This record gives sequence, structure tokens and C-alpha cells, in this order.
Amino acid sequence: MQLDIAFIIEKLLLISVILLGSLGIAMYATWAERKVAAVMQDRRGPNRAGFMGLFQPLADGLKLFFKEEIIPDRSTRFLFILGPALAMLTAVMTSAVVPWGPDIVTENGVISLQVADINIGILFIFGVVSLGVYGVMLGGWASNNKFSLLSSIRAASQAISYELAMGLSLVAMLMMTGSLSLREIVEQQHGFWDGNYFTWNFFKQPLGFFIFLTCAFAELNRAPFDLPECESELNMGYHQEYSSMKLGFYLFAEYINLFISSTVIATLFFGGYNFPFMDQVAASVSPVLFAIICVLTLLTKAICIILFFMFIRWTLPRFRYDQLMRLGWRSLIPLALVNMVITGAVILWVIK
Amino acid sequence: MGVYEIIFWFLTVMALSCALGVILSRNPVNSVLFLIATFFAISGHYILLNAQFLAIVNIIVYAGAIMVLFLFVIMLMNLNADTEPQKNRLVQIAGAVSGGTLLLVILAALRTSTITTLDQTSTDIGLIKNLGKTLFTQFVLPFEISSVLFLSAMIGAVVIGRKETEKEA
Amino acid sequence: MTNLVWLVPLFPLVGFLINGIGWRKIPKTAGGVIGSLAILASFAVSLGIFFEVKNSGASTTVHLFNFIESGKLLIPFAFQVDALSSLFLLIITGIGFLIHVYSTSYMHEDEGMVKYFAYLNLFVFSMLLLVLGSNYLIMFIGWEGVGLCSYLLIGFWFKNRDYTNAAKKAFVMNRIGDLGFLVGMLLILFNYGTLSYNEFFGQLNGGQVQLSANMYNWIAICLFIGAMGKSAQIPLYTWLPDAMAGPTPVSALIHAATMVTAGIYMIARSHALYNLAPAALNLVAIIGLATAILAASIAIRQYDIKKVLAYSTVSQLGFMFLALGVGAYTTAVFHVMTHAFFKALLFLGSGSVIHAMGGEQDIRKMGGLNKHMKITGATFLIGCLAIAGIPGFAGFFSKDEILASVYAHSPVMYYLALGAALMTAFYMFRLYFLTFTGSFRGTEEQHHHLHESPAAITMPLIVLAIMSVIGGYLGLPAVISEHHTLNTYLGSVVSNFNVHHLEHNTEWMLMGLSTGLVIVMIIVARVATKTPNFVENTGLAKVLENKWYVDELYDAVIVRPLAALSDALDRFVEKLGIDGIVNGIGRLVRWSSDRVRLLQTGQVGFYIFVMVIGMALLFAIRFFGLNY
Amino acid sequence: MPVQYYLFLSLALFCIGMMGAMMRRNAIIVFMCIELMLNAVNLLMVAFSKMYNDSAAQIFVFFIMVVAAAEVAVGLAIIVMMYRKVHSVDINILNRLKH
Repeated sequence: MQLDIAFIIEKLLLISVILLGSLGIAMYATWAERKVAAVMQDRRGPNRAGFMGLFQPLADGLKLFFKEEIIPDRSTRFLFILGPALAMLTAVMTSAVVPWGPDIVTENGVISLQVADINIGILFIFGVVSLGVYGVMLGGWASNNKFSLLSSIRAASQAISYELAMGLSLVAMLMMTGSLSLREIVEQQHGFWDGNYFTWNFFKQPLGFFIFLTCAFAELNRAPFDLPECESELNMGYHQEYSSMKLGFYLFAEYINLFISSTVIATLFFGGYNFPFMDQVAASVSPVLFAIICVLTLLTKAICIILFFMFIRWTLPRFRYDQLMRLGWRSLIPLALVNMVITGAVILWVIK
Repeated sequence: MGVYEIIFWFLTVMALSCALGVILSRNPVNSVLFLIATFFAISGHYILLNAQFLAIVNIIVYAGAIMVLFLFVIMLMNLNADTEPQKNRLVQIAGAVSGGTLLLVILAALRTSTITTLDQTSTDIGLIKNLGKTLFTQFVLPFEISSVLFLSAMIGAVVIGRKETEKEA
Repeated sequence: MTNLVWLVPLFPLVGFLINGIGWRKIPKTAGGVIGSLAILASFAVSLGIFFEVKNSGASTTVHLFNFIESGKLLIPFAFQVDALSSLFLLIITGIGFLIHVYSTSYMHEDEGMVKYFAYLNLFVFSMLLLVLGSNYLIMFIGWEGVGLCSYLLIGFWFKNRDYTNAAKKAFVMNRIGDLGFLVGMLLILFNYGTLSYNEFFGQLNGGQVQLSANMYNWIAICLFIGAMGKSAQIPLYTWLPDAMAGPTPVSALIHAATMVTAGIYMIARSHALYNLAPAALNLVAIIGLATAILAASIAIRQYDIKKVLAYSTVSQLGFMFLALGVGAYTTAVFHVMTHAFFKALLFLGSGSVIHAMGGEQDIRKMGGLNKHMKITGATFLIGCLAIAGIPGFAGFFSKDEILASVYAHSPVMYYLALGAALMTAFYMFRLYFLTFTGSFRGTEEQHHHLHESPAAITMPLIVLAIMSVIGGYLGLPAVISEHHTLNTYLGSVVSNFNVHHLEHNTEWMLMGLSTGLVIVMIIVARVATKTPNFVENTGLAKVLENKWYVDELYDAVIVRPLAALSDALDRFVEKLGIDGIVNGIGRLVRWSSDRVRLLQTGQVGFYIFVMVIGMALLFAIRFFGLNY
Repeated sequence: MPVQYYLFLSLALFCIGMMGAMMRRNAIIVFMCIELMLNAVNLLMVAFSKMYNDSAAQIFVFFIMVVAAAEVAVGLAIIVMMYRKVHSVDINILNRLKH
């Protein structure tokens, strides 16, 4: 295996850009959340720090940084620190396989806008997502607090339960695409209309999309599935004992997750960086500009989905825990299975 | 020593030390974490051996599901280091010595075997396409049987774990 | 007619099945009639067969079906119809019928009468099978069948402990003999591969298989042991007197006329073998002579009417074996026939007496019965004359022929045999005089009860009395007539072997000697019983009364040591040895598992530990140990 | 990379798992040690798969995983029930099963 310095530099650059971008978007996602909440509750929201409160996330971050770091006396210190670190790590790891844009073909070579095009990209996402529960669980357990423990156990069981339905819903989609590589999946959704039908998977797997979306809500611990941190039952949830930047990591990881999963949803179901008439656009602009347009398209889609998440959060009431479990095991999994069978039948006898 | 060797030795050391951590750490949670790390190291080896699919499946199944269950159970029981009574020294030494003896014996037995070097060129047998073909043609019957096994294990687990109602007791 | 031979045993079998299955339901009279008719039918068929065989002189084998088919071994279920077997058929069915008729009256008071007839029919069936079989196996089946019936009938009144003991004794004694028979049979099978008479005798008379003389002797002796048991010869004779426990007609049929002669039949049948086995033949003669003398001597001092007759039977059987032993086979068969007539007559007569006396069997309590039972007395007298050997009666001819043959063989044996014959005359007339003459010595009640028996009892007596007179004319002595009817008739099957014909003068002399001495003995008996006084016997008489203490001897020599041995085996080998081993194994297992159990601590770690050690050892052995 | 290295590595992992199973009393740890042993075997399987260039060995890894997963499901259920009964996961307490 030969190490290519230029290759490494290129990848490192890409990684840092993506990381910083994700962090920035996550930051403003907190702002957006508050704004959306304000709009929906017919109030103003943050409006002091900067124009329309645009500096509010920075202020929050600074506040968290400068707050006193408290590690509970009876906690398991190492794991207590490891928890938020893992949460953050798994949150950002997913971004590695997302194709942010088409390859930029220049005279010097091809620059890929994807950190790693591995042929099992979706499985990688799954692996990382399934690891995501460790952060929550370890943190909750290490806090040595009953409420933390309970909520972390809730989070873990919720995550495991919904992972199943999520996987099954994706299996149906993978049967359509025939590939596990995200880049290939995106390229199959090239454009918007291939002459016969929509190219985007959303139109091919609507049921799968809804199941996936529901599961994404649960995985992200967002309302109406925010049982792990439901204040009325468990005080503050698994990060009750956390303070300062460790708490910030947890909260931040959630918003990064929100962003990344929105990106993944956009990639899987809404064509990723593809947009209608992209061929015409590609022909008329330079490759770099075209790549930028593509990235922006993807980001737009992701932001739309984030907003959708937020609307839902402030619209629907929270489930009860048994309802949550019943929904996962008795509704979504059978539904996903049925979807899978139907898809298989269609592929076998209709499409050929 | 190329990158391949460096990664190999790194993963090997990591696997062995984490495996030792599993059995030596007194806190069950630490054991679980060490085991997860071991699985990661093993997955890394899989990737080195061109078995990417297995590597990721290993992570999903073991790290993502099985170990979560372990952690889950441990947390449910709130097991700490002090909850496990220590075996007496003699038993531990006996265990270690016998295990080591087995290791030594087999190592000595295999020491003289002919050395086959694995080539580092990547093969595509680990690709999901090839695996799928093998699984659904040659091994389709074991596959179906394993699904039955899964089902029965699931039912068994549910039945065992069910809370006994007053009627049954 | 010959082809219908299977009818002969079939009728008794059917009778047995009817009576045997329905013995609780069938009325007594009907049971008796069924039983008797079955035998009568057999007798009729037998008669037809007899005359056919007599006319043609042919000997045929009637094949019914294959009994055993295994590899080279083929044993057919076939009947041998020839002069010998048809003669026995007549004796069995004829006398059997008479005794059935007799039994209808004699057993009428008994509640198990139908069952009794079933047994009797089964016996006749088995006996017919015995004589009809064309090979040793069929004979053996019949042999065992009659043994079984004998056991059942001896113990017919099984509520009496002594009777069942007697039955058991008979059974066990017979078993000993049967073992000999079986061994002999297997030896034949082993050496010749067949049990069929025709093939076997064919092989003996110049077939491919030639055996050493020793082997012939051994086979013959083995078969003779079987005959010993069945025909009550020394040393296996003691069961027969005890067998008198059964109903009297049974004694007459089984233990006098038919079953006990099975041994004679068998040896006569196997004469071809015995001709080749001189040592065995000598043994037969010696045993026969010894039995004749011993039994006769015992009979002299017996007081039980049936016991006297029983020992007489044993003695007469001894005579028959003596005849066989000197090679006079037809003479033995002749004596079987005449003996069947007069011994059946005597037994039935004694039955009539016992019947009249209300079950009393002790002749010391009898006397003067002639006044009350004329027919019984007269026929009994004829029987006594016949057995004693008074010229003109059947016994004279057959016994005289035996004596003549023995004289020709060895004068010493002749004198001994003559002594036995004289004792016979003495004890028979002692019995007769004590029973039928003089004054009654029983109780008043018995005296009033005395009466002549009904026709069903007296008719068979009369018939048998006539037969006892004329039966002997079938074989007139050579001095009177050169034509010996029976020998001629049997000639196609069996003829005498190595028997020298005496000069006529010698024969006359012997006849005269025996007749004179017999008459002297009768007079002695008359004198001895003129004034009966039954003082306690002493000396030799006491020994005789106690049957030479043979039962005690057996008890001391065989039974007690055996019992002691069994006891010792039980105590030491069984309890200490075998039980010790068995229980010891159990205790060992328990003890060791008690220890091994400790290994099973239930601690999984320990299990794995042991497993790992085992694996390590296996690997070590495989790779560094023995190079195999 | 000689295939023996993988052989030795997997052997070492296996023996470590075995030692753990012998040395520990916590049923869950013992269970994890068994998982470790299974994984050691899996690793060897994959190495051999590469050596012979045959995917059948990898399929066997799947089956081992299936068995392991089923085993974990049932085994953990048993451990939970045991804990519910005796409030301990000490396998030495389970030796009462022999009576």
C-alpha cells in the first residue's frame, strides 16, 4: 500500500471542511430550532445577540465553555468523560461516506467530494449509528444516577428497536438500487426524470421512506420520540449530571446527528446532490461551480429536512414509552417486512 | 515494514491487549468496552483480509447489537466490580496456567507447519455479491435452518425472560 | 386304510379338546361317553389298519407335513405304520377303550370326571403319537406328552399333598430319563443327520456312516436311560409304586398296560441299533434282571393291594427288558401284550375291590371277598394264574419264552429269573388269598357295604380275563407248534437277534421245572396265608416291607447331598459369590460415583479447566507423544 | 503476511477467552469470553478464506454469528432470570442445579 501525500492532504482538507461545516450548521440548527419554536408559538425567539439573534449560538457556546466543569463524586470518571466523546465521534463519523457532490474533474486529476467511497457505505452508516447508543448508555451509567441510567437504558432500547425497522425499510430500497455504495445510489438518482419515471428513490419507495423517517426520529431521540430526555419523567434525561462543555457535546452531537441524518435521508431518498436539469447546468458552467451548486443543492435539501424535523417536534405530542415500543415492534417492523415482500415481488414480476 | 505490516501489528497488539483487558478488568462495564475494542481490532483484521462486508457486519452485529445487550443487562443489574466475589487465587492461577499450557502446546504443534504467505492484493471474495451468491446457492439450506434457529432462539428468550404471573407461580 | 392312520390320534385329540375346553360345562355322563367314543373310534380304525398290515405285511410311512425344515435338517411329521406300531395301536386303543368304559363308572362320583376324561384322551393321543411317529422326534413328543399326562393323572387328586409329591416324583424321574433320550437323539442327529427310523436304520445296516462300536453303545445306552425312566427300571423305578396315588384305572392304563411299555417299544423299534451295541444290550439284560428280582422281592412284603401290583409291574417290566437284553425282541413285545391284558385285569380288579371297600387299599383289612364279588374274584384269579405262569394262561407262554431265551443266553441268568418268577407266583397268590379267601377282617360298616361292581366295571374285567387266557396262544412254544403267530406277524419289522433255539428236551424240562415250582409256590402261599397274623416284620422281611430302603438310600445318597450341595452353593456361591459380585459391583459403582460425584462440582470454570487440560494432553500426545 | 500469524493470533485470543472463562465467576463475563473465543475462530476462518480464496469460510463466519446471536439472546435471558431469582450472576451459585 503506497501512501500518497497529496491524497492524504486532500482527504484531510475535505474532512476538516466537512467537520467545520457540520459544526457550523449544527450551531445554527440550535438557533433555527429556537426560531422555529418561536414562530410556531407566535413569539420572537432569540433576537438580542446580533441581527435576529444570529450570534446566539456563539454566545451559548462561550457560556458552556466557561461554565464550571463538574464531575460527580461517585461517577466512573473515565466513562463519564468517554460518553460525550463517543457521542460526538459517532455523530461526525457518518459524514465520511456521504457524497457531498460530484467528482470535480480538473487537469490535475479527480477531486472527490466524498471522504471514503466504500462499497458498503450504507452498512457503515448503520454500524456507526448502532454505535451511537454507547455514548448515551455509558454517559448515563457513568453518572451513577438513577434517572440518568433509566433514560440511557430507554435510549438504548429505543435505538435498538428502531434500528431493526430502519434496516428492514432500507433493505427494500437496496433491492431497488442493487448497491450498498452511497455514491452509486446517488448516481442512480441522477437528474429528476429519466424519461419514464422519477429517478429519486422517494418516488420508488414512499412507504420505505416514511418508515425510515419515523425511525430516524426515534434514533435521533427527537420529539415525538424524545423519551430518553423527557423532562417530566426523568428530570433532564441521561445528561442530567453533565455540565459545561460535556453537556455541550451531547447537545451538539444531537444537532450534528440531525444534520447528518438529514443529509443521509436526502442522499438516499431525494437524490442527494442531484437536481432537475442538472445536465444542462453542468454543460454551461465550470466543473468547480457545478460542484458548488451540487453541494448547495444537497445542503438545501438537508436544511429542508431539518426544518421538517423541527416542525414535527413542535407539533406532535410525546409518545408514551409502551406506545413507542408497540409502534416500533408491532407496526413498523411488520410494515417494513410487507414493504420488502412487495418490493421483491415487483422486482421479480413487474420490472424484471 | 510497510503500512500493511504496521496496521497488522497495531491491530494485533490492540486485539490481544484488549482481550486481556476483558478478562482482567474487574468492572464488567470495562470488560464490555474492552471486548468492543477487541471486536474493532478484529474487524480491522477483516478489512486487511479483504472481508469488508464481514468487518462491517461484525461491528453491526457484535458491537452494535450483542454488546449493547450485554451492556444493557449489566446496567440493569447494576453490576460493579465489588459485586463479583473473587475466585481464590489458586483457581485463577490454575485457569491461567492451563490456558497457557494449551496455548503453548498448540503453538509448539503448529510451529513447524509450512508457512503460507497471504498475498496483499485485494480479492473480491469478500464482496457482498460473491458472498450472496455462495450463501444463496451452496449454503441455502443452512441459511434457512439458521433462520429457524433464530426464530426459536427469539421465542425461547421471550419465554424465558417473561415475568411469571401469579397464575403460573 | 393305512392312509387314514392320522384319524387314530385325531379322535382322542378331538375328545381331549372337547372335554378339556368344556370340562366345567359338560355333564359327567356326556364327558365319559365322548371320551370313550373317541377311543372306540380310534380302536375301530386301528383294527382296520391292523388287519391290512397283517395281510400285506407292508410297512408304510404316512407323511403328513414337514415339521422342522432348517437347512439340511428335515424332520417330517409322519407316521410309521407297520406290524409293530399297529400291534401297539391295538393294545393302546383296545385296553384304553376298556379302561375308559371302566372309568365311566369308577369315576362317576368324582367332580372332575370330565377333566379326567380329557386327560385320559390326551394321554391316549400322546401314546398313539409315540408309537406312530416315524422318527425319534415325534416319538419324543409323544414321550413327553405321556409323561405330562402321567403327571397330571397321578396328581389328579391334587388336594392331597402326598399325591402331588408322587406326581412330582414321577415327573422328575421321567425327566432324568428324558434327558438320556434327548442326548441319544441328538447323538443320532449329530452323527447321521436324521431322526427318521427308516433312514437311520438304513444307515446302520450298511450305510455310508460307520461309527465305532463305542458310539453305538453310547447312543444305545442313552436311549436306554430314557427307557429306564419311562419303564421304571433300576435306578429310576421308585416313581412307579408312588404313582399309585392316581385313580386306579389310570394305574391300569398308564402304569401297567401302556405308557410304561414305551421303553420296550422304543428298544424294540431301535433293535437295529442295539444289535450293533452288545455292551448296551448286556446292560439292558442286567438291569432288567436286577429290576425283576428286586421288585418281586419287595412285592412279597407289601400290604397295599395297589403297591403289590405296582411292584409286580416293575418286576414284569424287568422281565421284558431281560428279554430285550438277550435279544429276544419279539418275545419282549409278546410279554408286553400278555402283560397288558392280565395286569390291566388285575389293576381293574383291584379297583373293583377298592371300590367295594370304599377306598380301603390295605389287604390286611380284606379277606373273603369272593363271597361278595364273584365276578371280580374269578377274573382276578385268572389274572393271578396268568401272571404266575400256569400253563394254559397267557403269562405262561410269554414268560416261558423269555425264560427259554434267557437260558439259551446264560443259565445263571435263567436261574435268577426263575427265582423272580417264583416270587411273582408267591406274592400274587398271597395277594389273592389274603383278599378273596378266608374271612373278612375289615370293619362292620365296610362289610355291609361290600357289593359286586356294576356292569361298566365287570364287563371290561370279563373281556380282559378272556384276553388273558387266549392272548398267549399267539405265541405257542416251539415244542408245541413250529408256527409262532406273533413272530411271523412281527417278522417284517423286528426279529429276534442271536437267540439260540433250545433242544426240545431242554425246553420241556425248563417248562416242567418252572410250572412245578410255580405250583409249589402257590401252595406255599396258600399255607402262609391260611392263618394271617400280621406281626411286626423283622429282619429281611422288614427290609422287604420297606422296599430295601431304596427310597431312603436315594434320599441319603442323592437327594440329601444334592440338597446340601445346593444349600452350600446357595450360601457360599450364590450369596457370597454371585450376590457378592452383583452387589459388589453395585456398591463399587456407588462408592466410586460417590467419589467421582465430587468432580462434578457444578462449577463451570472447573469443567472448562478439566476440558482444557484434556485437550492439551491430547494435543501433546498427538504431536509429541507416541509416533503413530 | 504469513497465515501463521493469524493462526497464532486467533489461537492467543482463543486461549485468552478460555482463561477468562475459567478464571471469572461473573456469568456475563464468562459469556463474553465465549464470544471472544467465537470471534477468534471467525478470524481464523476469514484468514483461511483469504488463503484459499474461497468465500465459503466467510459464510461460515455468518453462521457462527447467527449461532452467537441466538446464544446471546437465550443466554442473556437465562442470566436475567437467574438474577431475578438469586440476585447474583455468580456462576458458582448455579452449581445448585446439580441437585
